[in-house]
Amino acid sequence: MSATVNSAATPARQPRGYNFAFLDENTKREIRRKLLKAVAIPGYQVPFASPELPIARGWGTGGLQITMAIIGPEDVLKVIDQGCDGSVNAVNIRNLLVKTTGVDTTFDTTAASIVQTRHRVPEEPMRADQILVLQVPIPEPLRYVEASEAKTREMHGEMDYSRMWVYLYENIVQYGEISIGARYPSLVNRRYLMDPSPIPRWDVPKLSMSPTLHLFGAGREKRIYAVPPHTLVEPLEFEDFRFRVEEFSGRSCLRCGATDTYMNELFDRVSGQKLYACSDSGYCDKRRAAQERRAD
Amino acid sequence: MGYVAVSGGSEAIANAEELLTFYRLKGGASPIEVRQIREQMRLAVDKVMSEGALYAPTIAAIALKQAEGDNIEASFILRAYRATQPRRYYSLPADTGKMRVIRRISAAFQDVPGGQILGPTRDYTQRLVDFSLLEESPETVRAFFDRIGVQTSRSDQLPDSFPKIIDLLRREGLLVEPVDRKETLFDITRESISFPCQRSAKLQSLARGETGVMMALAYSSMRGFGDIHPYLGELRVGTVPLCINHPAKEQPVYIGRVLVTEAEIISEYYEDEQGKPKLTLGYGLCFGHNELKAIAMGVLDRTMQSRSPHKSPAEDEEFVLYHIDGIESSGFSAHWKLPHYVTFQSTLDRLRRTQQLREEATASECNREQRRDPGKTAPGL
Amino acid sequence: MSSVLEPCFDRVFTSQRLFRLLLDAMARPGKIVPLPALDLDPPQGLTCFMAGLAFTLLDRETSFAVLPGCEPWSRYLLLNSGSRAAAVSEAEFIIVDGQADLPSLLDVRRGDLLFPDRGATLMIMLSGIGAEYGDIGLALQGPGVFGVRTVHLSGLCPANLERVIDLNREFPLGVDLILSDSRGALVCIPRSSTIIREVCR
Amino acid sequence: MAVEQEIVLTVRNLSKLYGPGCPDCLSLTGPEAGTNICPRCHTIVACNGVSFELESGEILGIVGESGSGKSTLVRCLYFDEDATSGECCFSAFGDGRANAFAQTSQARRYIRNHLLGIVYQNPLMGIKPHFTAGGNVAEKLLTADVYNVSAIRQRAAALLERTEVPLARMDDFPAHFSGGMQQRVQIAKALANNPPVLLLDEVTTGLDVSVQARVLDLIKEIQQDLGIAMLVVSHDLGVIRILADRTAVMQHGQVLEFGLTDQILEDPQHRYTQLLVHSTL
Repeated sequence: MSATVNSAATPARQPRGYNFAFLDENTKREIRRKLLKAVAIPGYQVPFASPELPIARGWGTGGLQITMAIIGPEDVLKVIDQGCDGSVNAVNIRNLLVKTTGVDTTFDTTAASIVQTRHRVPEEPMRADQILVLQVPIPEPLRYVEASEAKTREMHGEMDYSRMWVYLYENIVQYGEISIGARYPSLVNRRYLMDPSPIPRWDVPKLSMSPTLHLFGAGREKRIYAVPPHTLVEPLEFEDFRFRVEEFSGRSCLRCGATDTYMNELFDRVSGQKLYACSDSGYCDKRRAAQERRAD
Repeated sequence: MGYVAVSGGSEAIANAEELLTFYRLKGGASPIEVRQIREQMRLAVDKVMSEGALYAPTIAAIALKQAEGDNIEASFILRAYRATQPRRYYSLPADTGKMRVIRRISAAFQDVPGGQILGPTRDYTQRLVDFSLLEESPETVRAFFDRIGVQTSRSDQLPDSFPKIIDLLRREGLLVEPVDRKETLFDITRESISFPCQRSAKLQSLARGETGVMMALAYSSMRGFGDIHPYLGELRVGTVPLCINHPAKEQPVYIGRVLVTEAEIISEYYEDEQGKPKLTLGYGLCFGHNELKAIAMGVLDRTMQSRSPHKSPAEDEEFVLYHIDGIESSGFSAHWKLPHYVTFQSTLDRLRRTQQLREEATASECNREQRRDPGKTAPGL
Repeated sequence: MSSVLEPCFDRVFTSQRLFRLLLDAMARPGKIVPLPALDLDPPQGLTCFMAGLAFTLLDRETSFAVLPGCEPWSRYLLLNSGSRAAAVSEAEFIIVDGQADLPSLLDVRRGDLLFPDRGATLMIMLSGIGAEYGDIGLALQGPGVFGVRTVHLSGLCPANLERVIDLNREFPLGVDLILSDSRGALVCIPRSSTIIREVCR
Repeated sequence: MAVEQEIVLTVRNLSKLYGPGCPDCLSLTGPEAGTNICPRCHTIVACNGVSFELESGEILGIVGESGSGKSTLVRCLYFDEDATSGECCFSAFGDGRANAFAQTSQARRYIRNHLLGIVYQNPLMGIKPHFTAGGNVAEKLLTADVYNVSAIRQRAAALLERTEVPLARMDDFPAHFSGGMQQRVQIAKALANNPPVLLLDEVTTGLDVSVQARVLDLIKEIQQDLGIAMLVVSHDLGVIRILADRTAVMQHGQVLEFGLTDQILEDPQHRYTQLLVHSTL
């Protein structure tokens, strides 16, 4: 096989004063062990110790710890928040990771080997050689119907999801439709109900049977879970009340003109007019660059 | 146009950080010394050490300075620092009977062996603003020390150990005996807790809980939501010696003293394992001088032992332990400041759709009949 | 020989690299992932590859089990990872040679429904993994597999395979397999995989 | 004679102990000992070696005073309590040979959802007051893998109609219903998945006499129409007389007498049964 890799091949750019990727090796090993179990039991929430990080609980510490546990010097990293590379929180997380690993970063989804994200799955399809790390605020889908962790753990153990189903049924009785926006409860591998993190419904189908490995980290709640490649992820739905993604028909992105992406609604600072723009800024920029090239 | 979340994120972050420094110093006073904070903001430093879960007075003082006095932020800085420190040893159990006390009181008996030691307390001060502090200077400080005639802490004059009040009660068979659980010690920093939860994990969580929320939960019990009829058996403040087992040494190695506050809450009696009614005990211990936290912890330790089938919040261990951590609750409370454009858009999509269905249903004449026809759902179909 | 300290194993970067290969293999059951060569000096019977994977996963917060007669492995692993040897029924990692008939496999932890992740990880050394090895053919289905993926193994006692299938009879309870051969081929089979035995050539 | 009936549920040697237990618990308790508390270790032997078979479409009555172990028996069969020992096999699970008590909670949940229905004495144990009446019936259907809202609502309406719950109340919360109506919602829910076995625990206790009679009629009708096998537990011989084809008499955790209901009522063999029968006459 390939050449011997033993003796410490410390990359040239490894920063001083910190261990590579901030976490100590014991902490990384624990996360790695838990990641393998998460992959082996798709959708099951594996508890982990989740030590404090220098960014606040609830601000992506779960996703960050996963990235820190898997990242290596050769990786190319993309960090997004709301689909956007330039969001302050994404910048903050990217800075911390770059400072402690020295890895290359990119805004281009297709160029990244690891994408860490909050609230979005990138628009461009991801590949088998990439990993998507999702930051999760509330890992427990059953919290809609049961607040106690001791009880929800039992419900998952027995695959007892009837209360979630009744919640959806009563939603339909009351509103004529299921009212859940993001955090849409989805069944993984026909066994575990999962909170796909607050990605919009638009992104949920992208998790199913994808070639990419998806890792979910909830730092404050101390849980890790995974959707392996080629794994069924089924949003809960009824035969006569289907799961539906967000409606953007008739809308187009004010920047790139796209009509087939998830869009944010925004108001013009001056005129107050309502406008739409792609939430995936990297993809939007790419399309605009292509349009400009064509125009030249 | 404001279509990008924040343009130039890196620059904005750097500027925000500089602005913090600017606001901290713009008043023009000479920079506050860390030593001043450590010594004269003693209770603030203690609270940060306790909630930050690290006994490091100087670093806690730096964190307080850095956080401009924001206690939770300072605790967070200390906790994050703690996470980077190697964990070499676990201390041996500390014997608080060997505490060198600066303050020790019992509310259960008028007089107790060793006596009541009032020590430094604001309990009996009248809360009048002391305007003389405006004029405090090296001269007034010197005059104060000349007047009281000592330069150091008065606790040196007190004995090195005091008998414990609970031991008196135990000797008479009035108080439950400690249970030897023979369980390996849980370490909440190495494993996430699950329920039912080991007592060691409960006490660790409580010891680093946020004072305010612990007080609120304990107070809810005191007011009647799961009342345990507490008495403050004993409250002690002082330093305890800590030892570790060192692999190279046969005897435990003394590593120093830490200041702690300990509260023993004696509470209503119930039948012990032999069926004999006995008083019960709740235990509170935290870093530094923080009496309200120690008392609240003692009360919560006891409320969580409740045998009541209908648990009030303070009796529900999951409710208590999942909500007392100041670092977690502040982080999540603050995270609502992060952009939620995507999820909010998703919610708006649902709301508009629901409103549209309602309007269609209202417009439809047969709406009433539809509601009566159970095969159809109201109001969408 | 049996208690070699391995100061050269890079616990930061080699561990990271090996872990990513493991993660890829676990996420894609049956995929053959080549491991890099490692300059280690493990005791007789333990391959460098398996030793490297063990260093990647084990530390003093975990326990492992080896078979009677493999005590030198225990000393070597303890010395180099800090991980303790434990009974088969207690250990998180079981490190064995697949050739040996192992009735005690049935005692390993399968986890419980509240914490299925407490099921053990079996790290099994085989003599060969790959199409050219024909002793046992396994057709795998389930998460991480597009359709069906077939993997050929040799050096796995058939009784052990039956035991693993029995341990994994009720998902999510069960064990997860990390298999590697003497040439550094790595294959993982998590409990989520359905294993269909194929007729051997 | 009638054709051989299929056996849908077999219970063998079911025992349930509350307490530390000792080797003599089972032999030192029961009707002959006159107690269900072990004199040696003070363990309560709630059920002591109970065995029976339930045939498809029959109603089996279990009668006894409070403390006889009959409700514990039902709770063990619905897996609300873990049986201490014994076996329980459903013809529709594991080829009728797998002991349900030995299964994981995951498998037991499957049995509960697909093969069982229960009606408790206290309706609020069987229904959730914060789900609508329709939602409660829907819950049982959803656990049995019916995922069509229209079908669920039609089925719920039919069942509620059957159990005489006004359809206008279908989308209301049972918390505001009378006890009798809550009980009828519970019965509708228990029937929703057409369970092969329905467990009824003191279903009429606590209801007005007129309501009692209607509920009993309803149960009888349902059994006749749907052919559901039922285990009816009651302290009330009147209820047993109306409903049960065969009856077991329980005392101090054991089955004293077992036979056709008419036989037991007309010609009780055991002295305790004689007392029980005569005291109600």
